[in-house]
Amino acid sequence: MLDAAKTTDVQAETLLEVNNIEVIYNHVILVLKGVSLNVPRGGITALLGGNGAGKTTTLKAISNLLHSERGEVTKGSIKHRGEIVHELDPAELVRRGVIQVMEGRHCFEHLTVEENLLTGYYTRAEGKAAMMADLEKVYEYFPRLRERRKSQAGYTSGGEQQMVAIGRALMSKPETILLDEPSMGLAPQLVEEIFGIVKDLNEKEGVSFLLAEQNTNVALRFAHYGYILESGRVVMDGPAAELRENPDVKEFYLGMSDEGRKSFRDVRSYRRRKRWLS
Amino acid sequence: MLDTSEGYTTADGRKIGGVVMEMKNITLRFGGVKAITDISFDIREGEIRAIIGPNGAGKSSMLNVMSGFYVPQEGEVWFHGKPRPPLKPYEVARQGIARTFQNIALFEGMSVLDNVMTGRLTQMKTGLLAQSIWKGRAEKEETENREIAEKVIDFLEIQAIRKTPVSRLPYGLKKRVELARALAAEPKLLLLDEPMAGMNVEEKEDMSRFILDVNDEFGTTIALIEHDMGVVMDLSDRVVVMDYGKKIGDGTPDEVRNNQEVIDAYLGVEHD
Amino acid sequence: DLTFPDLSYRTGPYAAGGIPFSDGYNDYFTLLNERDGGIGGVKVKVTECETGYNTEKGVECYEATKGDSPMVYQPLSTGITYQLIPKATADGIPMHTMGYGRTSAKNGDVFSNVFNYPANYWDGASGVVNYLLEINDGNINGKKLALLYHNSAYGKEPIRTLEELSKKHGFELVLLPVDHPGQEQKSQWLQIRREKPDYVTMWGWGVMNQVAIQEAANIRYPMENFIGIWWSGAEHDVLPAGAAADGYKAVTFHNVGRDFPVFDDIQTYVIDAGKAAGAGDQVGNVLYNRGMYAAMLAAEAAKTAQEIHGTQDITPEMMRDGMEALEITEEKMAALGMPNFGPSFKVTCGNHGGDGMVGVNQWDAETQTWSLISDFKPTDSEVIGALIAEDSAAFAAENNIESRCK
Amino acid sequence: MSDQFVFAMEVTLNGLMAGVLYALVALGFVLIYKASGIFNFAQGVMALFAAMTLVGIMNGQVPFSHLINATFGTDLHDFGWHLPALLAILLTVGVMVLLAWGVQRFVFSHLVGQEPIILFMATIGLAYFLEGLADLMWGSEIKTLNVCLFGESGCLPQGINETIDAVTYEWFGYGFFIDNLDITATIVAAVLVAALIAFSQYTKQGRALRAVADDHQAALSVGISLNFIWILVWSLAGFVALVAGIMWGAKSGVQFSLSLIALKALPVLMLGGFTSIPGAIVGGLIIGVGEKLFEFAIGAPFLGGATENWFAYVLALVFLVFRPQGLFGEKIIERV
Amino acid sequence: MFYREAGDFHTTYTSDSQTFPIKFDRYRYYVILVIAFLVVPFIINDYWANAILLPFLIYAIAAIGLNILTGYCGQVSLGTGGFMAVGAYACYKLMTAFPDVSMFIHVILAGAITAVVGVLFGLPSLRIKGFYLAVATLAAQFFLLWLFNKVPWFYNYSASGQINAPEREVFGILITGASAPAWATYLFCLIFCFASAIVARNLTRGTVGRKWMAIRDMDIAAEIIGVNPLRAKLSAFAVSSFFVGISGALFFSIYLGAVEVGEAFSIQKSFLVLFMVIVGGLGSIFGSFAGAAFLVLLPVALKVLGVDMLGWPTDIVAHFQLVIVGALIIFFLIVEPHGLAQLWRLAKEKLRLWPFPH
Ligand SMILES: Nc1ncnc2c1ncn2[C@@H]1O[C@H](COP(=O)(O)OP(=O)(O)OP(=O)(O)O)[C@@H](O)[C@H]1O
Ligand SMILES: Nc1ncnc2c1ncn2[C@@H]1O[C@H](COP(=O)(O)OP(=O)(O)OP(=O)(O)O)[C@@H](O)[C@H]1O
Ligand SMILES: [Mg+2]
Ligand SMILES: [Mg+2]
Repeated sequence: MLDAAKTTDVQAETLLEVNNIEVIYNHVILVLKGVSLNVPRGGITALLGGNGAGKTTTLKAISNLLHSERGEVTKGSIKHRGEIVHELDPAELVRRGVIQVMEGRHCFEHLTVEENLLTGYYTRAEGKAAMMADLEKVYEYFPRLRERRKSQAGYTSGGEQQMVAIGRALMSKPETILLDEPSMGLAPQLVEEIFGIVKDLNEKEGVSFLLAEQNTNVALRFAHYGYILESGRVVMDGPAAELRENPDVKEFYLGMSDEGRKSFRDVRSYRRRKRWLS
Repeated sequence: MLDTSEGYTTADGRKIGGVVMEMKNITLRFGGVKAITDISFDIREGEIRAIIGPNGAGKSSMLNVMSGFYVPQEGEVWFHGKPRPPLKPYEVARQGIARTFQNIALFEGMSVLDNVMTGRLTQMKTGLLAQSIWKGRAEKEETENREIAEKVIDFLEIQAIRKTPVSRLPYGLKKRVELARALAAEPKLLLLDEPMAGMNVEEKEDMSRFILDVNDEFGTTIALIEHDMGVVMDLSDRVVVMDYGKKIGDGTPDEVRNNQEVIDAYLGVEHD
Repeated sequence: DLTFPDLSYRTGPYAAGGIPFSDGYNDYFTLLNERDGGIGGVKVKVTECETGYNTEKGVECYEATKGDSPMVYQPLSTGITYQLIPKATADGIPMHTMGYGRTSAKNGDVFSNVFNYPANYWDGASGVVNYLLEINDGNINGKKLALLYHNSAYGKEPIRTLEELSKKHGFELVLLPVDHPGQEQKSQWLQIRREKPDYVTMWGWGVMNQVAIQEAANIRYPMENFIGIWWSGAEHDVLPAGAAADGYKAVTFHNVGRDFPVFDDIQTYVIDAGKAAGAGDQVGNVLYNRGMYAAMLAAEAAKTAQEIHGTQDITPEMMRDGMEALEITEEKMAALGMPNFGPSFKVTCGNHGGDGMVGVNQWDAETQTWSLISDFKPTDSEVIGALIAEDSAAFAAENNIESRCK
Repeated sequence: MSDQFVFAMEVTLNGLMAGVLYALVALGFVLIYKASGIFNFAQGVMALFAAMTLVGIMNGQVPFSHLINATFGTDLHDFGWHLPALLAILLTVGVMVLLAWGVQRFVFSHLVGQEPIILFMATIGLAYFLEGLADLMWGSEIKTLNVCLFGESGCLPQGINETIDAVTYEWFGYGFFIDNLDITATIVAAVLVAALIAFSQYTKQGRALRAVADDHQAALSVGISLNFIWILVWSLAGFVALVAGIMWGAKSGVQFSLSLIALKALPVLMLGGFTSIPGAIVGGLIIGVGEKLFEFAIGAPFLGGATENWFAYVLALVFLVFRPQGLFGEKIIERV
Repeated sequence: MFYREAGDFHTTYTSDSQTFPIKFDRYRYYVILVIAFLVVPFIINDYWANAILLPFLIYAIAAIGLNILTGYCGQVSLGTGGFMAVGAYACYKLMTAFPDVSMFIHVILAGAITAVVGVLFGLPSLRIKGFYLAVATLAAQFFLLWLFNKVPWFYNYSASGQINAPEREVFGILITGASAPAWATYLFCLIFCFASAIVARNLTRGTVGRKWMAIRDMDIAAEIIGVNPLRAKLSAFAVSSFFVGISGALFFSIYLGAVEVGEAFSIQKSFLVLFMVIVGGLGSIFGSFAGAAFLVLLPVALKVLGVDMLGWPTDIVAHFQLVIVGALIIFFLIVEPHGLAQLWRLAKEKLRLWPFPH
């Protein structure tokens, strides 16, 4: 396990800065009601929260993918290295080193696994050799993909598609990765593996991560800093280690009571959910 | 090893009955890819049967075989003690098998209520003419089935979003609506493909509660694919483990948990 | 004012034909207004309405204009004509369908409000055969005539007549339908190559004309043996094929070129005065002349009506009477500055279609002009008359129309 | 050899030629569909627009002259120059690129991620718009198109090919008819197809193109600029439209009906598959030969003729029943 | 707060699933009905009937029909023109064969015959999907047109190949032919239009409608939860063709009175009705009306504005008409891709919140 305190002590440069943004879908549905967060260079920042809390929306707001969902940022600002970016073309952001791995995989169905990975190289122009080398690297991370490289991505299993999506993002040699629910649908071993890769990239190559996760358990184990989102607002934030010890987080997000881990069999009764704010 | 030939009693004292569905030597290939190799296992009345295994092991494919969407090249599916002839998926559905999907397959253009009502389709019988007039038979049937759908909606606590188009729902709620749609069919056998993917612990707890309650109150037999070992171990009565299309383990959660092959292929070291 | 609606089509697939016709129609009335102060001293108002050759828009135009006491409708489309025949009749407004529309409307006994003088489709078909007889010294027995036609009601019009005539004169008839729009006619022209007909006649419209003439040139079919109906014989039909179209022929019921005094007047009073309906570049073109001719016939009918009823402000009903009493003579045409521009004829209660005089035009690619190579000659009234009687009788029976001419 | 057989051979050859002409139109559809999943209803109108622009530029017509004259009472018609064809073609390509940019900027950049039917609808709007615009700009009369690339002698040849006529007469005692224009079209089509295949298979833009077709959002997320890709393919499609417009317009003159050639391309697309460039060619050939032979053998003698229009569609339908994605189309992925 | 739905509570499922669950909507709807049935017939004239209201009502029926197939069941069809032709010719044959039978029956039978033809051409839909199916339905379009043009039996061997609607009555009132009074033709079409809308609404809110929508949204999943895709698709083809057939019959017998198949029911007609459905909103009955109104009224309105009010030359106006209609279609799509109906829904949602932004 990581020592979270180490990175939070040092005042690292802020890569992404989200200032009090408000997001509206379809001109009527207000989803984010003032979310602020920072992604420091070299850090793994986790964005936690229940269903519909607005994690995906936050990530999409950052990577400028909201437009195609008929959503827009109506208030606040998003800065990358101090520059306002929310008017940019999403492709431009990728060129600047920020890439998103979308929730639900979004592979190019008709392209083969390998072609899918190669599309990740689109923004780079370092020649074929570098491309092959990076491809090789991805295959090392995900040997399963090497086996399936020639099959159409549409026919691979859910987990394989998740690997493709992450591998594809790695091909662009990003500086910051926005990772939306990487663990969803993955076998436990693979979850560990993927988080291992995240940690590896973070430590060895200095890639920064903003990580939206439901799997709070794992996320807090690997992240340095965490934000907890509830219905479009940040309700709590702090170094991951502190959050892990917070009793509310423990109860609602880690599924632990005072006696340790609860069994899923024992939750047959109704219970009121405690809200921090809102 | 638990002897299941005559039915058995679970750890929490539920009585498990005879075999509902039995997979006999199923082999499924897609071109060169062998998704399932010679797998056999059974599902018994009233039990919660989990299927686990690494990604791409063939779990979803197995579920698709059960629900008639894939036709295996070899092997037979026995249902209620008889070999099931190759049926169209909708015919399988009419025999009382309902399911949810790994990649949510809701009808995005419809409201939650309509989606749940589609679960009742197999039970609704009025013809085109009666429906075009509406008053009378069609309306009565609609109302009756609506009541059942509403019950399911209440049961899954999604009343508040009844009229919302599903395309606007967050992932977790969609999963719940999918479960509602499957339950509305009042199935004898319920197949769930990763019902708790993308949920946090609290929501998983909710989901677990629903699954247990369904099993408990309606005696529905459930087959379940899930990657969260906590859930699987807590909920299921028996577990099938698949790897690379082969069965590598089958038994109670405890048996499976301690099976070395399973640990190597799937579980890895435990953390909590 | 006397209102003459102009259901034109300056857009859509047939715009190339609609524009010159409408220009001619408008310009002639403008000329009357500018030079003569209108018809019998009453100014003429032309209300143009765009139909795009589309029946529904035609109906809309009709309904929109029928309230301002329109003198006569020229629907300019066979489809719209069929639409309007019962409507206009019920509303007491006359219609003039010159060289198109419902052929049997010639029988004024049944079609009280529809006029199709001076010639109709069946005259056209007969005119083609007459011309063949003329150049073959009266004998076309054993010759082969191919009819290349737009596969629609319009294109099928001449078939009955030609079949009758082929029985009568002993020539063989080959039918070659072309589907709308007619961009692709390889099959038909390969068939013509195989069948080697002595003559090809064409009932085409729109792009079909241009393609047919080009294809004829491509297979080197002798152009002088290729004869179109008057809707397949305008400048824009032959121009795309360039020099290869030289010698192509088309039947006609009016004269061509701008060698008539009336055009000098149009030039001075209309075009030079900046009052032309279009760009002013169509004067003398086949369809421009046809439009102008139609306007002239309408104006003359209006004058006749004014005489009959002794009032200058005539109603549509009076106009109808004027049309039914219309008489066009050599002298009248000459006085109008259009000597020998069209045949002379006389409309009667029983005959709304004139005498069906048809001439033949030929295209000279060098000078880019059409010229009349065979004068207006009568058509086979025996064959046509029988067909008209048959068809109009059926219509009368269907609609309970009683004979009104004594 | 029997006459019928020789005739059938001639019909087949001409069917192949007609097929190439259909394929030229179909190619434009394929390009856009492949790159964006958009079924571009406006392709036919684009051919019309391109051809009209070419003629207008060649003849030095003043654009919008009719409108200007009507509003300001001026009397403008043309600039009084005649541009060489090659220059005019280059300028027209420029106009088509501009159009592509406009289409992207004002239409499709606002519709990223929408369902195919919505995008289809937008192209319908575009078709209306372009048709009106073309008429406003250049007028709706028929215009004669005569492209002479290399001086007077290098004009697009039309009419029967004498060599083939003579040679086949030697062999069969019946000279075959092959149109020179069709031969030119075949050569042009072959070059075009080879170039397009090379582009989509061997370049990274080609891969990006296919990625975009699958999932707009995901393509954006990996840094593929939809703007760029779409302007690129719409420009390419505009160019293909221009080529088709020239070939078809040479025969019939440039006029409104040119936009209807799209209808001849649809069965070709269906049969070849919406996403395949080779499919467009093969589909075109099959449709061309099929409909001509049917008309020759059955349609004309037994059914009264003019069967080609529906037969092309029925033929394509029959193929589709066996291969629902067309001969070369990408397999429709059906999974749950 | 202009638009309110609060205060409307439903105590039964029946009342909740009625056509207009919100009281405000219901009243507005009654007002429109009263005007349409009781006011308009007294003030209608020939121009309004023949140039605007008849085409609007008839196209609305066709659009409802196509909307069922395309909007609800997701099967894009470009054969509407052909199916309208079937309705028209069936009606013509019936009218001439049984002159004494009421037009109501003829029109309904024409619809039924079209439904059968529709099912026949719907068969390939089991295997062919999406735009491929759309293009495949063109086969129906072209084949049917060819057939009606080629076989003289269909047009009773008339010399011109046109079909003309003879004068026919309903309850002693003339409703076809030139002398039929405007109010009668209008009411006749209105009744059909109203009934079509009601039937379509009933079908789409019930089981059949949900089956169609399930097939549209995800056909595989639909099949797995128990929808028989063949039956669902064919029933959509049947119902859709039924309405389209009725509209074709009315189009011919009441509105135009004379029809030539290649012109009146050409492929342009198929496109026009499809445009109506998409512009109006796929999967919305209201959208069918909105789309029909949009595409019937807009050109007329633009013409009146350009020619009659501004006095521009007709051709320039016609060209501008194309430009403007095209631009408007694109504009609406950008504002709201799901058609006028969705635009209306969103407007209501906003009004409900007004004056508060969210
Ligand atoms: N395209 C959209 N149109 C309208 N509402 C939307 C849209 N996308 C998301 N929403 C709404 O925004 C809210 C936040 O959704 P979001 O997807 O950001 O949540 P999330 O935190 O990522 O949830 P999950 O963990 O389930 O993925 C949800 O209530 C959802 O209904
Ligand atoms: N229709 C198909 N065509 C080709 N290959 C397929 C098809 N369906 C599944 N496969 C392949 O079969 C294998 C098993 O897939 P399946 O979806 O059953 O895995 P899974 O166990 O559900 O995995 P996961 O946990 O990742 O969902 C995979 O390698 C997949 O690529
Ligand atoms: Mg999310
Ligand atoms: Mg799976």
